[in-house]
Amino acid sequence: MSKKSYRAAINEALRQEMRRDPTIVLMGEDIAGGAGAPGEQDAWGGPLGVTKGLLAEFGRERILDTPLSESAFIGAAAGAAATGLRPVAELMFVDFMGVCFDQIFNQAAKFRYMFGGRARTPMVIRTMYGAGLRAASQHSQSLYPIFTHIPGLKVALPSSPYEAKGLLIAAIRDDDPVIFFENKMLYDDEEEVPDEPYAIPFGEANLTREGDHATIVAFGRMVKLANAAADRLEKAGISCNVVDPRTTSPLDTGTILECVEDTGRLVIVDEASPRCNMAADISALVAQEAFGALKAPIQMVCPPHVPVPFAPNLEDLYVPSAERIEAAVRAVMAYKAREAA
Amino acid sequence: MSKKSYRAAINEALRQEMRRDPTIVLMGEDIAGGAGAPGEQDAWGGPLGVTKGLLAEFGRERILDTPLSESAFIGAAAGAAATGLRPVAELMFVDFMGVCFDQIFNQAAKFRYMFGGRARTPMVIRTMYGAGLRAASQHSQSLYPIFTHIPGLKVALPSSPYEAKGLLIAAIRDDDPVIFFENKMLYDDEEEVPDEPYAIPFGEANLTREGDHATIVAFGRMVKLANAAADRLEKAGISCNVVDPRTTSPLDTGTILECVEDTGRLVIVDEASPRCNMAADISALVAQEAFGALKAPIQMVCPPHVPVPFAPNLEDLYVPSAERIEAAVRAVMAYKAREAA
Amino acid sequence: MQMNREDLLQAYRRMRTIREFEERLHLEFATGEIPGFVHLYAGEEACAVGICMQLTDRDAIASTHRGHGHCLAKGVEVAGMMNEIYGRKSGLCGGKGGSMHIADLSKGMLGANGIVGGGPPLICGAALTAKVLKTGAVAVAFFGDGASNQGTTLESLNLASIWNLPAIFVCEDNGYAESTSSAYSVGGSQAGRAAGFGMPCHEVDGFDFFAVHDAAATAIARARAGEGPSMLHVRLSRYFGHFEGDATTYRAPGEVERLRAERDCIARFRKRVTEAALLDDADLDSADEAVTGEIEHAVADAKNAPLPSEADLLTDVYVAY
Amino acid sequence: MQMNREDLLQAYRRMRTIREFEERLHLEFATGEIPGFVHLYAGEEACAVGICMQLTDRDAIASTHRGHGHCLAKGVEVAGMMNEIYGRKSGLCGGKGGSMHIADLSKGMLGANGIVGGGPPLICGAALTAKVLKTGAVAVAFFGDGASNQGTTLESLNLASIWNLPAIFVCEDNGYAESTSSAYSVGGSQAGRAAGFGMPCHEVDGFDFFAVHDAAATAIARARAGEGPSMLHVRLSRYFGHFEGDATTYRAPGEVERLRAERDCIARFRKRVTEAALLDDADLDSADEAVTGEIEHAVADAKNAPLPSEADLLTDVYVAY
Ligand SMILES: Cc1ncc(C[n+]2csc(CCOP(=O)(O)OP(=O)(O)O)c2C)c(N)n1
Ligand SMILES: Cc1ncc(C[n+]2csc(CCOP(=O)(O)OP(=O)(O)O)c2C)c(N)n1
Ligand SMILES: [Mg+2]
Ligand SMILES: [Mg+2]
Repeated sequence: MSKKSYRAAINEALRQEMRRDPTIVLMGEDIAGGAGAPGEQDAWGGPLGVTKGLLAEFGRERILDTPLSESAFIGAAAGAAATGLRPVAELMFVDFMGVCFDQIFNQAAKFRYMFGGRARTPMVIRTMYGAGLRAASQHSQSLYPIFTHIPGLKVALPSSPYEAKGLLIAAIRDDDPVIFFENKMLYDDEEEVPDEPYAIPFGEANLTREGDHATIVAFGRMVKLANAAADRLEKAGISCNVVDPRTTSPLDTGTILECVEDTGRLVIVDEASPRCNMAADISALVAQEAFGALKAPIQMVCPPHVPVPFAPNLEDLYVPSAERIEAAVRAVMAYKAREAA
Repeated sequence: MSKKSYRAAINEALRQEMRRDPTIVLMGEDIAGGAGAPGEQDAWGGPLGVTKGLLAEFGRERILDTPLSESAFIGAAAGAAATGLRPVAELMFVDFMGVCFDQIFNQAAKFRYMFGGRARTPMVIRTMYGAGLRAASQHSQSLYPIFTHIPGLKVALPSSPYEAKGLLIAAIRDDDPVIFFENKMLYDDEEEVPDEPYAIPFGEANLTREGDHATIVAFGRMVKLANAAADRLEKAGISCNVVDPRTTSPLDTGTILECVEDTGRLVIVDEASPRCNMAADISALVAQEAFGALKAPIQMVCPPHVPVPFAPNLEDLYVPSAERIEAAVRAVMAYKAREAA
Repeated sequence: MQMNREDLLQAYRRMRTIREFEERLHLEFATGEIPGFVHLYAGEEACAVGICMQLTDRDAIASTHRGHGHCLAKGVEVAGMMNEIYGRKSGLCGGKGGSMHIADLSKGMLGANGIVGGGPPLICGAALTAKVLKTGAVAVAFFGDGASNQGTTLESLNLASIWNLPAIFVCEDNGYAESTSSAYSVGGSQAGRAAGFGMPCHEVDGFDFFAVHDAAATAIARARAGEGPSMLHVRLSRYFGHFEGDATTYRAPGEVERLRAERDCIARFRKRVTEAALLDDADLDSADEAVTGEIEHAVADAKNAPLPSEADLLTDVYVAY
Repeated sequence: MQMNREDLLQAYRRMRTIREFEERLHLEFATGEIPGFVHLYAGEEACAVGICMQLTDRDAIASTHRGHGHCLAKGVEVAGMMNEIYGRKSGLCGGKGGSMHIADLSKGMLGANGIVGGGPPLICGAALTAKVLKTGAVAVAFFGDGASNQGTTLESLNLASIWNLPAIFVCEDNGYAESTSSAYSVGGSQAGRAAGFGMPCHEVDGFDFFAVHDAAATAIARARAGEGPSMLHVRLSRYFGHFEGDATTYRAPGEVERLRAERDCIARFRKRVTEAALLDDADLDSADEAVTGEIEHAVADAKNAPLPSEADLLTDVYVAY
């Protein structure tokens, strides 16, 4: 056990799994870096250094730098997965899905069903998402609702270094295609992470905090903000459950519904665009399945329905904040007050 | 006024608008058909004959058959729209979006915002969606939630011939990119459609039927099924509002919320995959904004979270049916009974 | 390249099986009993068979919407296919895939594909598996002239080239993508594109089984030797419409009849092997008879086979969920 | 092709403006005041300027993530750009786009683009507008060696070819896509690909302004005459990292220094025009001075300009909603 960054935790998961299983290969743009160049090999380890150092151990046979051809190499990952490898492909920013989505949602995701259960597609697509890096509208999106919409895909959103290592190992060992969403603002976060490999099962939410008054469900980086808001609320005598579902598909509906049954009040925090997103998905689940337990309207804390702006001051307004989460919890609490009045 | 099919209504809208505005061009695969071939020109008019006959009037300068290169020609539509044309591109099946989504969601949809309001992108993408044609998992999807998720896109779902003509004319005249979803099972439906051009404004729901007991919100082809269910329920003394939002983006939240305020019971019918779909979106809207009016859990009638199966008997089970809608309405009505008991 | 008697008979039988399968589906489709879209391969048999008969079950192929011929050539079973096309539980995909999604991974057949240009990236992956695991296998992507304009296809040519993959890209150029002629839609040439991405291209007369066979042999040998990918540009013709129901008014009057009469790949094969006394008419006639019986049987069987059960709707989405 | 004195001075001034703009951003970025990703064009100036100075505001260009040079060459204003890069309300895009999304449609500049390969399809559209509305305009897509492997780019070459569009595809081959060399990532050759899609390609030394200018003149004339698209394969080099912050360890030691010393496009231009007595050093020195002042002013201005207001977050998503 030692302190590791989110970046290091991901790197360690890849390294340990690759040691264990020789059929695992990595592919992506500059995931080593320097291919064919006169200077340093492994020059980048991806644009944010996440895969740095793996080349030395596994060589260019298993760490495959690709041309700028996402359809070809993400599709190659799918074809390799169907024929005996276990590829982990990197789609550098999830914003780039638009040039290769077919290979993900019509090919990899559907093989098993359309081939009558006779295919297995054990592949992982690691990708970076989220706002905050002042990277503007084509490098800051949180497109997991789109992938969650597609039957046949699994979607993981690690919210911390510990989660990142365990969920990535689970993703790699999974026999279905998994889209693994790394939040770009978390790479430097550190926490205690076991040195040995461990897998965190998909579809089991993490109740990061327990409370009596309200339930906050949050995804990815938003879990941190939700806990910050809960800290402040605690001081004001409002205690919250904070649920990190970890995977949006499969979704641990049981834990969410139980928490709502207990607290009767729900706030959902989603960094994705507000229409047809995970906040809506969970809201709908609860409004159908735990309606009787609800004591107040469900509050969704999401960005506005606009592209991610470049200007830092606008981007900071765009992303849900601990303040907005706190205000939403206060609003669901206030509803009770009004009722009682 | 005369009886026209959905197909003919769309064709007429295109023809009338092209006569009015010389900057409108059509592009797509086989939208005329026979390009470069020795036999008939205009051999297809699209695979289902929707654009048939336009070539004779407008010529190959304005009816542009394309190679099988969706990224290039959908992107060309975006580039043409930004520079002075008003293109209507056909993406034959919406299932093919995966090979060209970038040009739609990162380019066309974002021009205006990321260029600070100094761009206009008046383009329409006509596309075919929905199950029922035994076309299996790559030709039967209803992917409008994905497009609705994207800020900058507008999304229309005409539910009948009258709607198709009016909404398409509105789409063509709109200065923003519009994704126009034609349900493949509706092309042969007929109803009275005015001969002259008319536009149905976006963001104004059509209350296709009024009732006191429950509200049904349904999209596209599902509007017909919702009305069939409402007919049957009427006979059993249960009267329903049936709301056709017409466009999912912009969404007429006002009409939906009013109807829920009136009836207190809501059923949403969505042909799209159940996770992060329009049923969830509207459910969430209501659970946040009209919670106090709700007398029963919101019921969603959707397909299961599986790809669309080929076998006709399975496909028929997959698509929401009038029976399932009826059962859902009875369930929200029964909830009241239980409460009272 | 020399072929022995057994191989020749096998080639003939496979081509005839495809022809009979497709001609029969053409008739059956007209009765309305076959659901969905069906794209027939009749006329193009020499291509699929000339290539696939040189492959083993470890070698992979990716097919297209026009996939029956590739399946049969790769050794996929007639009965399982026919049942699938009729949407029966006993179909190869349990009735969930249909004509456009028949696959049999145990035979190295990675699936027909409803997405034009869907296959080439997958084949880069199958070839990568062969390379990484050093299985000695090759992987073949079939794609049409229409698909040759799809970015997925073009990217795959480059990826296979720079990764030096044991892959073969077979452009089945039947002159049309739906109703659009390749003369209109294809800028430049297939061979020029192959060269542009750094791989050799063989121009092949797809009506001539032996021409296909020889070009494929060269490309397969090159791939197996680790020397990298090749393209085969095969000119051929489909006898039926794009899909069943297509009136094919875009074709020249008599175009298909002339090709059937003058260039048919099966007739030409038969003429050549009998004239060279490699096989005799009796051998071939009895193959014909066997094929007719097999297809007849498969159709009758499929028509009476049970449908998927309601529970099947929800299975096979995930391995575990 | 002959260029008059005024044009030469204009070309020099534009190249110098780009150089100064980028060198200054390099310094300013290091202070931490510039948000986000910044990709500098320094070293490649002859390409953007040699081409764009032959275009009018009606002619369209589509740019890349490395877009400052294309903007400035196309006549986009320094101040508006600098303000945008600093995320100010007075920026060309109101601060909503930033370095990767600067556009000025009034100047025919359709935008920098954060998506590699995003521009070529758009340029097919701009060229189509010119063709349908018979404006006589041309449209130019700039794209990198990395982008040349993207399906969107490849499809666009074909579309422009078969539609005979007045389009020009400029492959700015600086040898790297991020840290990956084009020697590794590009199978075949750019010229081979152009030929494969049926268009001519000019191989151009991108350090030589006049070589770029002449090749562009030919391609533009061809496009304006309705004779169809061309490719320019321009070899050049970027002086800074892929983005600011890149340590460029993948490059050979001294690679950039040598290029700067021996082949720099601006130094070469200066030498040539002064040796030929077309311009004298005094002209050029005073241009240098003017440019320095302009950039200095723009930076100071941008640093003090007001930020967007909270309300701006929600505007400009739709024309009407
Ligand atoms: C991405 C995509 N675009 C369009 C289609 C519709 N479509 C199906 S087959 C076809 C023509 C294919 O032509 P070609 O590749 O030449 O194959 P052929 O049918 O001639 O065998 C088209 C346009 C599709 N299935 N997928
Ligand atoms: C579709 C897509 N894939 C990957 C990236 C990440 N990326 C940004 S620039 C770049 C390299 C581009 O190289 P090249 O086209 O040669 O242009 P250069 O940077 O050399 O000017 C990459 C991989 C992206 N922005 N878009
Ligand atoms: Mg074809
Ligand atoms: Mg480059």
